[in-house]
Parts: sequence; structure tokens; C-alpha cells
Amino acid sequence: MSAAGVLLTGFLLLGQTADPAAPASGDAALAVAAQEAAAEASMAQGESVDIAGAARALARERGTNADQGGIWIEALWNQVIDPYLPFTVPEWLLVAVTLLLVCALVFGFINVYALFAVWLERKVSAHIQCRLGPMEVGPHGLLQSIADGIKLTAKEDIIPRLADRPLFILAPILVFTGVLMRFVPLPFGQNLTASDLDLGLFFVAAVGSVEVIGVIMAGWASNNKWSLFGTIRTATQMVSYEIPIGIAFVAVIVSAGSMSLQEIVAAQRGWFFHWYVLENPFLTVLSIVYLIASLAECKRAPFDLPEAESELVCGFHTEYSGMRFGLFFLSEYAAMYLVSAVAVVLFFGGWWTGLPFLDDLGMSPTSSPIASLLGFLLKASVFVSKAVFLVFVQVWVRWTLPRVRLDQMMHLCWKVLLPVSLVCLVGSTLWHLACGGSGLYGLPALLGF
Amino acid sequence: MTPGLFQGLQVVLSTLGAEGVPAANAAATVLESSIGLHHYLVVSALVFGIGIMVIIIRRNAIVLLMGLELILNSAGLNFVAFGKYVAADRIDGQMVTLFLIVIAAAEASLALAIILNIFNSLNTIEVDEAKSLKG
Amino acid sequence: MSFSDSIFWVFATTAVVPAFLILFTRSIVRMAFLLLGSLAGFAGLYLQLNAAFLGFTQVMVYIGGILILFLFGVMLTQRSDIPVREKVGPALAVPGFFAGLLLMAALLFIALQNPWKTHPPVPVTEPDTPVIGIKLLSTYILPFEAVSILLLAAMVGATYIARVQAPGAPDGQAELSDSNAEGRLE
Amino acid sequence: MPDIKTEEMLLNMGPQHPSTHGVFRVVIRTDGEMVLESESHIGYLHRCFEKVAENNTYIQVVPYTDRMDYLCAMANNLGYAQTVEKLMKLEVPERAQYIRVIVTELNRIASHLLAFGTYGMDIGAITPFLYAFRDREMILKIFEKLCGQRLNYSYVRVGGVTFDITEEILADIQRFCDYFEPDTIKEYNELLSYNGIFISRTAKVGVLPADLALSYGVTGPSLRGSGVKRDLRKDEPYSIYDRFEFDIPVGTGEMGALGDCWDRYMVRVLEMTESVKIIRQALADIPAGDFCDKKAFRGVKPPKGEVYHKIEGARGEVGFYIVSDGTTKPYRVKARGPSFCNISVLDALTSRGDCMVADMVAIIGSLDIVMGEVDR
Repeated sequence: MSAAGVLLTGFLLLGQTADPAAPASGDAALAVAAQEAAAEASMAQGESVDIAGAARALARERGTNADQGGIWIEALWNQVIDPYLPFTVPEWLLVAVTLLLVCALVFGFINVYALFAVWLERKVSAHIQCRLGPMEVGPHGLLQSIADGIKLTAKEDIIPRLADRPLFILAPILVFTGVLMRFVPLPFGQNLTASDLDLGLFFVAAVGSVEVIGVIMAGWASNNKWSLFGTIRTATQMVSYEIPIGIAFVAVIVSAGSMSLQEIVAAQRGWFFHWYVLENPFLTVLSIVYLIASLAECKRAPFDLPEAESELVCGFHTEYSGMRFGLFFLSEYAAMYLVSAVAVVLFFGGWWTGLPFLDDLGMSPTSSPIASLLGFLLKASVFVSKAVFLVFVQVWVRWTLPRVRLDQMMHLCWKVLLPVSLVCLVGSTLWHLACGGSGLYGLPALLGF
Repeated sequence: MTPGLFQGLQVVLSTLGAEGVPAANAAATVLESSIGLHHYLVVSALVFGIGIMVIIIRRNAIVLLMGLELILNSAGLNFVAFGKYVAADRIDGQMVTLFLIVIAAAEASLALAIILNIFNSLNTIEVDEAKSLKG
Repeated sequence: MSFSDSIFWVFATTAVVPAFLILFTRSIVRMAFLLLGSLAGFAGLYLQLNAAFLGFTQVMVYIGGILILFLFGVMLTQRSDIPVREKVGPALAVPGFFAGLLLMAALLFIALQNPWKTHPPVPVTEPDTPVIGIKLLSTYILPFEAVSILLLAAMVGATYIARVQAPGAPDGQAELSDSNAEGRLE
Repeated sequence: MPDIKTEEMLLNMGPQHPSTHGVFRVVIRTDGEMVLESESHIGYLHRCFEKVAENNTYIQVVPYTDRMDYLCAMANNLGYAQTVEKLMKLEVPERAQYIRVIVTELNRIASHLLAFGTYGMDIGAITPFLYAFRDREMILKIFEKLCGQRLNYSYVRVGGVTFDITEEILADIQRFCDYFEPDTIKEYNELLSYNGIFISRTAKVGVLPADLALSYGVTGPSLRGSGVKRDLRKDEPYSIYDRFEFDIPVGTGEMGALGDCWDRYMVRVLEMTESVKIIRQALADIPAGDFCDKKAFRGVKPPKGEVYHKIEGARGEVGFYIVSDGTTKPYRVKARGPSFCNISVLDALTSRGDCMVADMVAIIGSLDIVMGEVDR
């Protein structure tokens, strides 16, 4: 079933990549040219690792749209594997396999991360609650999530008799796809991304609605009044909180001058005060707005109204069991990582450590392959650690705070977050015009730092 | 290189008369792309016709709106396709569709509000039932 | 046919087939989800036409906004017995079908027979988004502002229309005077 | 508030629902998220206590009283035992009186802890629940040491208590009191009571005016939350409660409205402090001596007559009405369960049209019912 989600995502990704702005992700001649140029570029820059970056740079040079899915895999293929194959592979197969590979990688990451996140959540909650949490399976219960996963897959798959069968089956897949698709433009490190879309942030914001539709579908198809309640709450909540999130996006887009997640991070290079959270006071406020709204966006406490177990039994997934429930579960954890990673990209400097001497590791044209590799790994791990830390914060909040009521949730969104974020958008834009991107509210620039 | 399945689809389309489409040929010389303006126009025409059918056949106001959205979408597709293949600046077609989407959103919200009102007073949203002018 | 062309067929099918199925579905909720498929297909076709911004806007506005609005409308206007059925006017089914078919045929005829003055698509050299943004605020500033006002008016109007009348106001008359009173207060 | 008319919906909350605190069913008529009307349905746990009591000897009835309010079984035991003692005009040894007060107050704390924890859970905060259970566990451990039971003690009997309390247990209780008050309660207040979201969820919600509460026969913390200072321990002192210094916390409307959920909740938290105060005094004064009336333990045969006696349990006034025909078995036993009266006000609280589905949960939780006692 999750395979179906992967396929669907792959399919939609195809649409994006096959967007033949570069008229031929398929054109053999161009592929060869790209390969040559990538080799050239990487030689010229002395970079052995950053194939993707080279390919992208090349693509920019040639005036083509660089944002093709899995371009780094493509480059890898073109440089390392293809020349040594005794036969030619049809390019459509190549593209399809590349895209599926990208999807599978993202999917694999989500799975591995979700296993860890579930364990983290249980451990953190346990320690918050003065208990130990899972201790039996594996050291400190590390393998507990795997055991749980096996349990989920082995459970009986129940579809209520009066449920709308096709929609009931489709809903979890759609929800999961909605989350999975948003991973497409998400970086995992410098140039380590499935597809660096030009419209990355816009894509993230737009595709989020697919998840809402999936949730509505689940709640409606279950034919259960509690599910319906959960559905209506979800729809209200997610649609409302998309707005402050969107405004936060816009403010950062204005500062970075790009919607590409890679470029937004690239714009925050330098000392940690160049991170957008410290760029100007308005962005600081917006980052808080975003963090609150993102909690609501992925239905985490204190905004877990859609699945408020004391009120709605289990909300929109009351009737789900087995692996279908597992998919909802997985998408919830994936969404947690997703919003955290987007927060890291937007406000917390992406993969930059905030210390230029560390950031520069492997970045200069003269650095050795080892140094570039180290730099690459460092950035990837910095990025993922920052995101996981924000996931930890979400867990922390969840196990500390009570749940708000529906009207309070709406009040917070429309009467607090929305005006605040609008003011901050205007303020941040004006600040950006006045001071530019000097960071730390412009103080270092004033002090001549 | 063309897989059989797609070849089959092409045959189907060629029976519809899309064969020998100048645009497709012209594009093919540059991009080896067999997809041209006509393909989009066909899709658009099909969806437009379906939209009309939905509007005529169905009596539920919300379903009528759905038919309307189909028609608007097919029109939007035409604009973008013409923008790409005919117009001097391909952005212009996109701009029109962009406005179209926005207006569709406004229209949908207003129509739904009216439907809600009809439902409140008549307790039905079958358009045939809403005959009276008052209340 | 290159790979990217085959994608066109996928999206074209996604756009047309669910739309066609709407005609034969009886549950309104299922219709809405079929519409989702169709709209997603259109978004894909926009991507195919190098209009990525438009494609994502389509997803955001249509799927994230209008479709959810529809679903809310269905939920608000139906009894709670699920699934929701809709009755087809049998008298109109056959003529309606043929009328649609006729229109479709006419459009297809025009589309396929008219010698369009096409030119080969211009290779995309830079992202569309900045161009769209600049055009919105220069060439298209008037429609842009008009649409903004339209949206605002639609929002206010929709909120006003969808309001429940006060219990003491059985018909529109009382509500009218009510709104007048509000107007005076302002 | 509802600007858009929606279809009304009948919703069945329970009997299996996570926040009905037992097998309790409320049918609610909702308009969107607003509850228009609610109707309680009880009886899923009916066990014929009163009929069973007629066929058992006076001593055999005691375990059945445990199962009424199983969260505060000591108070039930005490209420029943004192009623029979009143019928027999039996004087209980001094030490037994002190032990009874100590265990009843300890059990009151345990019960309020559970109410505190589950209330947090109803509102969506899960952590306070485990904090409360951590501390409740200490009390249960003490009870286990005392009588071998953790929930259904049957410890207080006609004529005294089953086992004497040892010095070790007294020391345990002292240690618990020192641990619990004031530090732990302060922690609870920081964690939940004064949490902004918690206050916004409970303040001005489910406001129970004093006259309404009195007319429905609401007692205990739920009544005191409405500002009525009625507590049988002070008003009609039974046992030896007149010897202790303690306050009766009442709702003050501190968070907006007198008698809202927050007031009812806060009364329980404050009462825990008062209970600790009583236990400390009792521990200081507990005399040596017999812990029971041996004769009463061998067999109870009250004279002909009838009697009603009520005490203050954790949830309100626990009353027993016993008619004796002079045999070893009661002719009729009628129990007044406070939860039964408290829950009867629920429909009045939630049918005013200002209650949302989420408030429903908050109100049920704030009344702190035990279905075993409602249905008996």
C-alpha cells in the first residue's frame, strides 16, 4: 500500500521533472552534453563529490532548467555507470528508474526516520513522565518501533461494512502521498535533494492540500460520526493554518529572493546571525509564528484536535486498523520531520553550522576530495540534526501542554497569528529594503563587523 | 524507443484526426516531441463537452458547480496551450489562466454561499426545486 | 515519442477519465473526489506546458481551496445518512448527453481542422515565476487589482449570504432592514 | 455564534468512550461542534447492591460497598460501618477512630489525584496523569502494606478496622505527607492548574450556579466549586473530625466565573492539601489501644430500627439508610452515591447551548464521577 503511495508520488514527480523546460530530460544528445559538461565542471572546480551542484551549474549555464528530479543520480549514472555498460539503456527507462530510485530513497529515509522518531517520542515522553519507556526490545528499546511495525503489518485489516470502500482504501495512500510529495524539494544537505524545484516553497505549500483532501476522504469514507467530526476539524485547522505558514514563506522568499529551498539556505551562509531567524526582529517573530502554525499543520498537540482521543475517540482514523492506520501514523511522523526541516531551511540556516570556518570545509575549489566529502557529510548531518532537534521540540511540547478547543484554535489562527504574520511580512520586507541582509538585526553591520 | 503502449495510444489519437498536425510536426523537428497544440485542444474539448453534459444532466447544485469547474479548467488549458504554441509570449496565456483560477475561486465561494442559503430555506439543493423568486 | 511525451498521455487520461466518470457516479462525495483526479490531471498538463507556477497554483487553489469548499458544501447540505445520492433528471439525461456530445464534436472539429499558426515552443531559458510577478504588477496591473477587489467582494458577499437569518426574520425583508440598521450604525 | 446553519446530528458518546470515565453513555444532539442538548443514560454497571445487601449479613455487605466508589473505597466502608454502628449504638475505640480518619483522608488524596490526572487527560495533557499515578502509587503501597489490598480494601468494618496500623506504616504515611505537601502540589499547579491553555479550556466552562447545584443535590467538591461551603466533616462532624484544624476550600471564581470547571478542579487540588493537614494532626495525636471492638467483629446483630447516616466521601456525601428487622441481615439497605446526584446535573450543564463537544468532556471530567457508584 505504501508502495502505491510511492508510485503515485513518483508519477507526480514525473510530471514535474518531465516538465520539459529542459526539453529533454529525455534528449539523448543533451544528456551527453550534460554529462560532458558536468565532467568539465567538476574538473574545473576540483569537486569530486558535488556532482549534482556541478550538473546544476552547468544546466544554468546552458540556460536550461536545472530542476530535474534526481539530477545527481543522473550525473552519477552518466559519469560512473553508463560509460562502462556494454549496451545502451533506453532513456525513458533510465528516467523512470531514476525517478523511482529517488522516490524510494526518500521513502526509505522516511521509514528509517519514522522508526527512530517513534522511538524518540516514546523515550522522550517516558522521561518527561518519570518513567523509562520501552526497554525490552533491543538496548533501551531501540528495536521497539520495528516490533511495532511488524505488529501493525500483521494486524487484521478491517474495512467497516458500511464504509465507502474505494475511498476508504484510497484515503491513507493519498494522505501519505501528500506528505511524501512535499519531500521532493526538501534538502537533506547541500545539493542533496530529490529535485531542487524553482518553486520549491510554493510546491510545499500547494501540495499540503492533498493531505487535507486525503484526511477528508478518510473521515467521510469511514462512515463514522466521530471520524466526520475529526475530518471537519482537520479541514478547518489545516486550511486556516496554511495562511500564516504561507505568509511566513513569503517573508523568507522576499529576503532570499528565491523559492528554491537550496537557494534559500545558500543565502544564509556565514555566521549564525545570518540565519533568517536572526536576520531581523520581524523574521524572529515569524519563525515563532511558523513553529506554532506548523504544530497545527501536522496535527500535533496542543493542536491535535482532529484526533483528540479524549473527545473524538481517534478522530478521522477511528475506523482504521493495521497497515492503513500505519500509513496515517507514518505520514504524521513524516510531516513532523517535514515541517521541522522546512523551518530549518527557512529560519535556522539549513545545513550551515553558523561558523564560517566549519562551513567552508570542502567548499573552496582547491580543497581535496576528502575535505569536500567531509564537508558534504557535515552539512548533511547538520541539517538532519537540526530538523530532528525541532522534531524533539514538537514531542516535548506535545507531552507538556493540554489541548486547545476548536474555537480557541481558530481564534489563535485568525486573530493572533494572521495579523502578527501580516505585520511581520510588511516589517520584514521594509527592513530588508532598508538594511539588506546584514543579519542580527543589522547590528554587526553597524559595528563594522 | 517508443514503447508499444504509447504507440497504441497514438494510433487511437490519429483516428481522431490528430495525425499530420502541423504543430506537432514543427515541434518534432526541434524537440522530437510528438505532443503539440492539438493534443491539448482535444483534451480541452473532451472535458468541455463533459462539463456541459454534467450541467445539463445533473440537477444537484453542487454537481452543477463541478461541471462549471470542468468547463473553466478546459478553457484555462486552452489558454496555456495557445500561449505556448501560438502566442508571441507564452506567459500571456498563463496570466489569463491565472486570473481564471482566481475568479473560479471567487465564483465557487459565492455559489456555495447561495447554495447554502437555498438549502436553508428550501431544504434541498436540487436546482429544479428552487423555482420561486422570493425567499 | 520521447519519455516526457508519454507523461502527457498519463495526465491527459487523468484529466479526462475521472471527469467522464462523474457522469456515471451517483454519490456526490465520490464525484468530488473524481473531480480531484481531473483537476490534478489538469495541473499535470500545465506542468507539461512549462507552466509550473500555474500547475502549483491549480493544486493550491483548486484542490486546496475549491474542492475542500465543495466537500464542505456537500457535508453541510446533506443529511447525515451516508452515502449521499443524487438523483438524475431522467428526462434530461439523453438530450443532455447528446447536446454535450455535439458540442464536443464541434470543438474537436475546430481544434483539429483549423490551421493554427503555431510556432515551435520557445525553449525555456529562465524560470517563469519572476516574469509572472513582474507582469502581474506591470502589464496586468489593472486586471490584478480588479481581481483583488473581486475576491474581496466575493468573500464579504459569500459570508453575508451564507449567514443564517435571525430567528425573527422569516423572509428577506426583515434581514434587509437589519442590514440597513447595521449600515446606519456604521 | 453559529452563523452558518448546519444539520443537527445525534451523537452517541459512550458507553465505550475514552473520556466518560466508565461505562457511561451520553446522547448528544450537536449542531456542528456545539452541543444543543445532552441526555445521560446510565445503568451499564448496575450490580444490584441494595438487593444483594438484603441477602448478606451486615459484615458481608462491607465488600460490596468497596465496589461502589472503587476509587475511594475507604469512605464507603466508613460510611457503612458508621451507619451500622449508629444503629447498634456502638462506641468504636479511640485508636480505630484515628486510623479511620487517616486512611479515609489518604484515600481522599488518592481519589483526588486520580481525578486530577484524568482531568488533565480529558483536557489533553497526558503527563499530569502519570505524575498523579506516581504519587497515588505511594498511597496504594501504604494501603497494600496496611491491609493487603490496593483498591477494594474492606478495611474499615463495623466496630473498628481489620488490622492495626504499625509504626512502620505510620512512618511511611509521614514520609508521604512530607513529600507530597507542599512541593508536589506546587508542581501540579505549575504543570496543570495555572497552565494558560488549561485555564482557557476550563475557565467559564460548565458554570454550575450554587442554586442549581443545590437543587440537583450536588455535593462534595463539585458543590464546593460553586462557592457553597458545605462539608460534612465541618458541618455535621462525624467520627473525630471535630478535633482537627482544617479549611474547607471553595470555588472563588478566580478564573472568571464562579462554579466553572476550573473552580471544581481547583477545589480538589486544594482539598488534597487540607487532607494532608488532617493526616499530620492525626499522626501526631494517634493514641495507643485497641484498633477494634472484638465483639462486633464476631458478629453484628443490631436491634430493630432504622437509621440514616452520611459522611463526606471524596466525591460528596456518601449516605446509607439501613432498616434492621433484628436479624443478622439487614432488611433494607439504601445507598446514596454522590456521583449519582452529581451526574444528574450534567444534562442541565450541557444543554444550555453554550457547550462544545470538547467542553462536554471537560464538564464530565470536572464532575469527577465513578460509574460504579452511579449504577451500584
